[in-house]
Amino acid sequence: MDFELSPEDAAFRDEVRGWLAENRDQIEHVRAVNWEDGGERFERYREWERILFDAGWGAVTWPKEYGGRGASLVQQALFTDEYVRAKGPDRINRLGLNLLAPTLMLHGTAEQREAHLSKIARCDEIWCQGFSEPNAGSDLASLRTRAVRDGDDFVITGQKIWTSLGVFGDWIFVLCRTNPDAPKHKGISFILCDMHAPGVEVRPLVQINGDARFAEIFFTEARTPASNVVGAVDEGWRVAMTTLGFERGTGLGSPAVFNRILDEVVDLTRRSPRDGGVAADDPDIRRRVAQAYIETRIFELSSQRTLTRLAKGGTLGPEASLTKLYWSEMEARLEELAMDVLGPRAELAKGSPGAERNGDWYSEYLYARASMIFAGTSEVQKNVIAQRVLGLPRE
Amino acid sequence: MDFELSPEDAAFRDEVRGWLAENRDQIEHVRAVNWEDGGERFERYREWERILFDAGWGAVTWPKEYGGRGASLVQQALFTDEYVRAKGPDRINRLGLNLLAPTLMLHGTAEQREAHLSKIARCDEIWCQGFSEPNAGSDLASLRTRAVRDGDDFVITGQKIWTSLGVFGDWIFVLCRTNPDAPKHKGISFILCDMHAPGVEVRPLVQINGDARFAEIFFTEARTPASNVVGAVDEGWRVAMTTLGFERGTGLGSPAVFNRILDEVVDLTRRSPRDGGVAADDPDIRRRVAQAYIETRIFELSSQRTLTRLAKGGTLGPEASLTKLYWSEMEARLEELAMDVLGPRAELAKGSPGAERNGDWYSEYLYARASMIFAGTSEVQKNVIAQRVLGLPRE
Amino acid sequence: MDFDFSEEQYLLRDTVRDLLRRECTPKHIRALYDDPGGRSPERWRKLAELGVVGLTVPEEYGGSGMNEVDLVLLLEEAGRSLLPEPLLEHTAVAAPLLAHAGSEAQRREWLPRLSSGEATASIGLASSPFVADATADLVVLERDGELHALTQDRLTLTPLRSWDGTRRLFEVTAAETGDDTRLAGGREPAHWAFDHAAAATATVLVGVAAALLDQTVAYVQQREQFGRRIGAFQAVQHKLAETLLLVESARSAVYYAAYALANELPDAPIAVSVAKAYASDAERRANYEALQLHGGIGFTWEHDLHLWLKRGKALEIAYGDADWHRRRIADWVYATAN
Amino acid sequence: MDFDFSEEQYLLRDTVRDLLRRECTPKHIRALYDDPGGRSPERWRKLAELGVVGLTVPEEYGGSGMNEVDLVLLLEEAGRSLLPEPLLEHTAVAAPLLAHAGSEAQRREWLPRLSSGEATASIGLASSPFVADATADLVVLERDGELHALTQDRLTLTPLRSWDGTRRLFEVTAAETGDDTRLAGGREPAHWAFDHAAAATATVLVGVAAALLDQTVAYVQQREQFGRRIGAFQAVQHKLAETLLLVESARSAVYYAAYALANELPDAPIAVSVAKAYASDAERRANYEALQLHGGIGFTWEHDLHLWLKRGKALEIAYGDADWHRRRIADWVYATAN
Repeated sequence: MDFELSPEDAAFRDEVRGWLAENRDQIEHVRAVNWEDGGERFERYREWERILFDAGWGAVTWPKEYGGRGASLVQQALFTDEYVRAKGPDRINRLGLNLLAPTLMLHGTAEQREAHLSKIARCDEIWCQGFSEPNAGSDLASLRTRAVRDGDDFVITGQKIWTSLGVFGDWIFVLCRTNPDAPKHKGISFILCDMHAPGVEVRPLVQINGDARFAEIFFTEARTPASNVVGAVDEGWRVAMTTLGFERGTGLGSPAVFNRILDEVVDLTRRSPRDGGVAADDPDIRRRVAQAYIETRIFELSSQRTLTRLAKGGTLGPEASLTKLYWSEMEARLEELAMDVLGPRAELAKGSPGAERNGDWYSEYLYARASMIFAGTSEVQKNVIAQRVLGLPRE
Repeated sequence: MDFELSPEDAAFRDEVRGWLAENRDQIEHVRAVNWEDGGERFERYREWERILFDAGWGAVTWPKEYGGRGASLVQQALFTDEYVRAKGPDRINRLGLNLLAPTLMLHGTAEQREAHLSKIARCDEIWCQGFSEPNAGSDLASLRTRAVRDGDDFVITGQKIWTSLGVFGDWIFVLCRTNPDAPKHKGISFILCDMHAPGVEVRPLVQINGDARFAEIFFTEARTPASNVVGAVDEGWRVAMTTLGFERGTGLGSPAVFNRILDEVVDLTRRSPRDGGVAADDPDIRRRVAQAYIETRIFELSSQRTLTRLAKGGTLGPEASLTKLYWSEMEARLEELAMDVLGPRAELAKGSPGAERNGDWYSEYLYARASMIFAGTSEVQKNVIAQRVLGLPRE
Repeated sequence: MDFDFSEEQYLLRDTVRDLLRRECTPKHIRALYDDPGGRSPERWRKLAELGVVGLTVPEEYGGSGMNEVDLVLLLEEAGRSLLPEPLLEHTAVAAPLLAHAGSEAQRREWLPRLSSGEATASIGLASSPFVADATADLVVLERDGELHALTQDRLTLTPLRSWDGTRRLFEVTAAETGDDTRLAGGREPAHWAFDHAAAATATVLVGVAAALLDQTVAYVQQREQFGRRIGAFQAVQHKLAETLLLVESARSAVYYAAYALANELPDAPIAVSVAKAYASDAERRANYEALQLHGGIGFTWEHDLHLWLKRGKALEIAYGDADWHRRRIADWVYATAN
Repeated sequence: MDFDFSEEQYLLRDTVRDLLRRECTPKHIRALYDDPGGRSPERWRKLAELGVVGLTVPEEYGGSGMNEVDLVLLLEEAGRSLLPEPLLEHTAVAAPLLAHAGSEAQRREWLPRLSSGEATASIGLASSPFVADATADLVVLERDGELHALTQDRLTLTPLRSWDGTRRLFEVTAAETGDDTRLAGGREPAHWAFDHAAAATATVLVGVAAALLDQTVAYVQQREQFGRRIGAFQAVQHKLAETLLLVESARSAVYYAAYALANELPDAPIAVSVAKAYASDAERRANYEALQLHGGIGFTWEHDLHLWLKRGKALEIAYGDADWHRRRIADWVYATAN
């Protein structure tokens, strides 16, 4: 057991830190706008991704041939930590970088990797995830979007929902039913599809916080070459489970993000009036801050244990559900604490006088609650843990 | 809405209070020993029941002919409240008084009522409940103890467990399978059996706190007259559900008991050292005391709402599960709070120097946890609430 | 001992419920999200005609002369239907406060108009930095522990925006207060007002929580996943059973708080804190389970669920959150017990 | 960055686990319930032979010269098997404390004997009014913020009884303390001892919680009700999934606390509080679910479950309960953050 960084890792961290410091102005320039507003604002984030890529920070663990620097998982974690501390801009192509790319590295053909990995890293292709459907939420395998073989193509028809970045997407990886006669987990394929192809229509989905971070995607006989199937036809469920493993295990929920939220909450308690003093004096708030410290600290430690396991060649199977369950429930408690610290000011919205951070705390609080739903609800994660980690019977 | 007592109810309460005050010495005399130790100690409690009966307090709501005084439900609640405040001795025949007697009043024959009610009230018959079996806990209807008709008798064979007062019992009401071919809820009968009859064997069951408040009852071809079946043969499940309704709804969990526990806990916080002061100064303890106050107070209020409903001719169906769930979980929190207030002293046991109340707090804490198991586990109550109150589907 | 309502009280509740079911639907609520400052004078007038607006105003001033117990079921309905008009501020607090602590001149000038609905009143206490519906004709404002009844000409309002698009919040400063504006009578008017506001808020929260629970029960009865209705899953059933118990228990607490206030019982402030602490927690739980069990669809603007989620969230915190009220209870327990 | 143990550390853990599986069974534990004062010198000797008893004693004094990280997996096993001997007091606290803060004379006199198992040591800190295994040859006792190493001739013991029949608690008074008994060296010996005791207790709790969880998982796999194994019910599955997550997370915390202590990191006291707060809560949850899911059978003396329930309960509270440690963390957060 050793939490010291090796000389190489320390040097790597210093390099990241130095580079981010040098680019502080650029970072602030990017963060001054909201990519969700689209147009030039989005392009400013894409430009930032290119700057990252050109400096070799776009996808640090990837092989050099695809624009990475072959960094270790520990180094990747160091990069993320520094990036979050430096308030680096949102990574707009995170679905491509964190979900599709590692899936292609495991299950893709050489041609597929060749065709997409560099473009993902350079942000030439913004990727979306086409998994959920209106009637296939927790029960993902009941999906109905179908793809039918026609010559060299698959022809896709159906509807996907909760597609992050949908309105900005160039490509989408879609789970489609390719064999309607097989048992429901069997006849599914994992297919890459150009979103600019005819028959693909995107409608933004307005959320309860007024954002439109998600979209619905309608496929009407959209064509994609059969060479875009990842893994074998009808065996896409296994591929999708790999992707979900990345999503639940390491793709989201970086410790540095929660540490930053905690710091911000602590700062807020020092400034928020409460009972003639500030919230930081309130014993109930202090208890909850302490618990939040405990939980974020343990998340960091557990992530480091996982990292060590992976670095030693271990894999992350259904245990990824423990990670997802932990951070999503922790995030909800953290954001709820922020609400209670703000007290009556919590409800002040964008554009209101007196709204702390222009109302973003409330929006984050709502997103935190969505975190317990997307990428597998807490209930689904508990099912997985009970049945596949503890080995309890399925029915 | 009116929380004032009517003149009659106020007079009733004053009468109870006066009588209990007059009998304070007797109460202390009884409480000086523990009935669970058996023999003369138990008999002292039985004697006390006779004193209650002779003064008309044995079963206040019962008709005069069976030794009651036809009191209303409100008056019964007033009696219990005063009784608990006066630290009245444990009611050793509570299963007869609170479970069997009201069941017989609803489902029994005139002969059965005649034969037993007065004897229950006078404590001439101590009654036990023979429901649970080793393999029929939450799934009560899977019980296997069987009763076979033989001439004018039923012949009972099987095993019951978790029988409160088992070693003291004179009679037991037993759920038996009388038709092994019927669906599991159908072929069950509710049968009264003399525990002194040949073929009935009682073995005390030592619990984790060292007490033997429960027993196992073994029936080996024990005979009981067929006239001892309550309700129709094979239709005992319906009768048993009535009994469970009494047990969950009003038979246990009197608000006065929890109010007294809370008072004792508050007193304990004033005396228990903690961090150089006393526990009452500790903000975390104060928060939990406040929550305990809230919960006990609301239990009292909800009980009064239920009482009003019953007094107006309403019934308590599956809603009884809400009551049981509420008080058992509240009791567990209360007793756990007491443990934490005691701190390191919590673990001191009977006979130890420094043991608060000779270690009884710990024993009560364990019993509180058992409360979430007996009379239907919390899980069973939630199933009932979901399916029979909220109307959610059974499977 | 009768812990129930009278037939008349239930009848009035049913009448109001019917009205609100027709005239205070999610469609009506949504319209306000796009209409800053919007209120429905029409709906308020109808409520006034039913005697609801002036329910707590003494008969001698043209009101119905009813009390907190008569009002409590209606506040629950207000929560259930998300009524945007200031029943809480006007009818539950400001109007009876004026009757309780106003000078004879203040009563005579205002109560008849507040009762008829011709004028509205709101309330701004020190514990809440913002005043809801502060554009009312009369605003009772706390300054240095005292209450003043102020008309708009004495006030400066800064409009704020709430995430709940139907709430109208303002920062309010008073130009001048004096003996003519002070509410001098009655027992500690500021405490009286706070307890009434907290109890009424707890009651509205029970209505919000009940509505969230009902909608969620209905949804899980119909939504299918894994080949069955999700309401058949035990995890779902247990969550909803626990939520029902919380909501039902909160009801006991808010009804009693109303009774204790109506009868000026010595334990009224504590009954109020019991109600607000428990109702806040109960609604928070209902709020969580409602969104969790609706899943993604409940996260869309298009679905109505968020209208309740947001109202509930705002009221959990208003007039003392659960921890604040627990602290008040602890202080009282240790001041009085044994 | 390597958050894992070495092969040697796992090997020693496995060796100890095997020993305890054979020689520290529920039957052995139960025997102590009927034998006040009972300990197994035999088992302690075998642990000494494996180098476990003297694990934390420097090699120059005949020990293994290992540290908190080497010990942490063994303390977890001690919790899992309910080891009654004072591995916590002796090996995790008193012996390394003597090495850390004792005078050269104290070290030379005691460490070789403590290492070989020939003598035992225990610890009595001000935060715990009672001393476990105070009949040890040497008791390190806190008086007025200072620690004194005292032999039995200087002590008066009053035996107490715990609900956990294997615990040997005493009230201890010291006849005389002086310069010769004081532990003077090192950084704040009393704080050092407290942090080591709290971290070790947290670790034992993780072992207890893991054992409770394992037994419960095994039980629900086998117990049938309603025609199926109760482990197939979703409510049961979700409880156990949540408990597993707590226990696994507590493991991360106690392992790091051991590392931070071993390396005398500045955040060691806070790492200890994180571990003790979280492990206490995790064990409490495992304790609740274990009894709840065993149902009645778990409430019988005959079933072994209560042996773990009682040890866990005692340790939840020992060396600061979860709320106490949360307060320490809050004070630290506000003293250092930003």
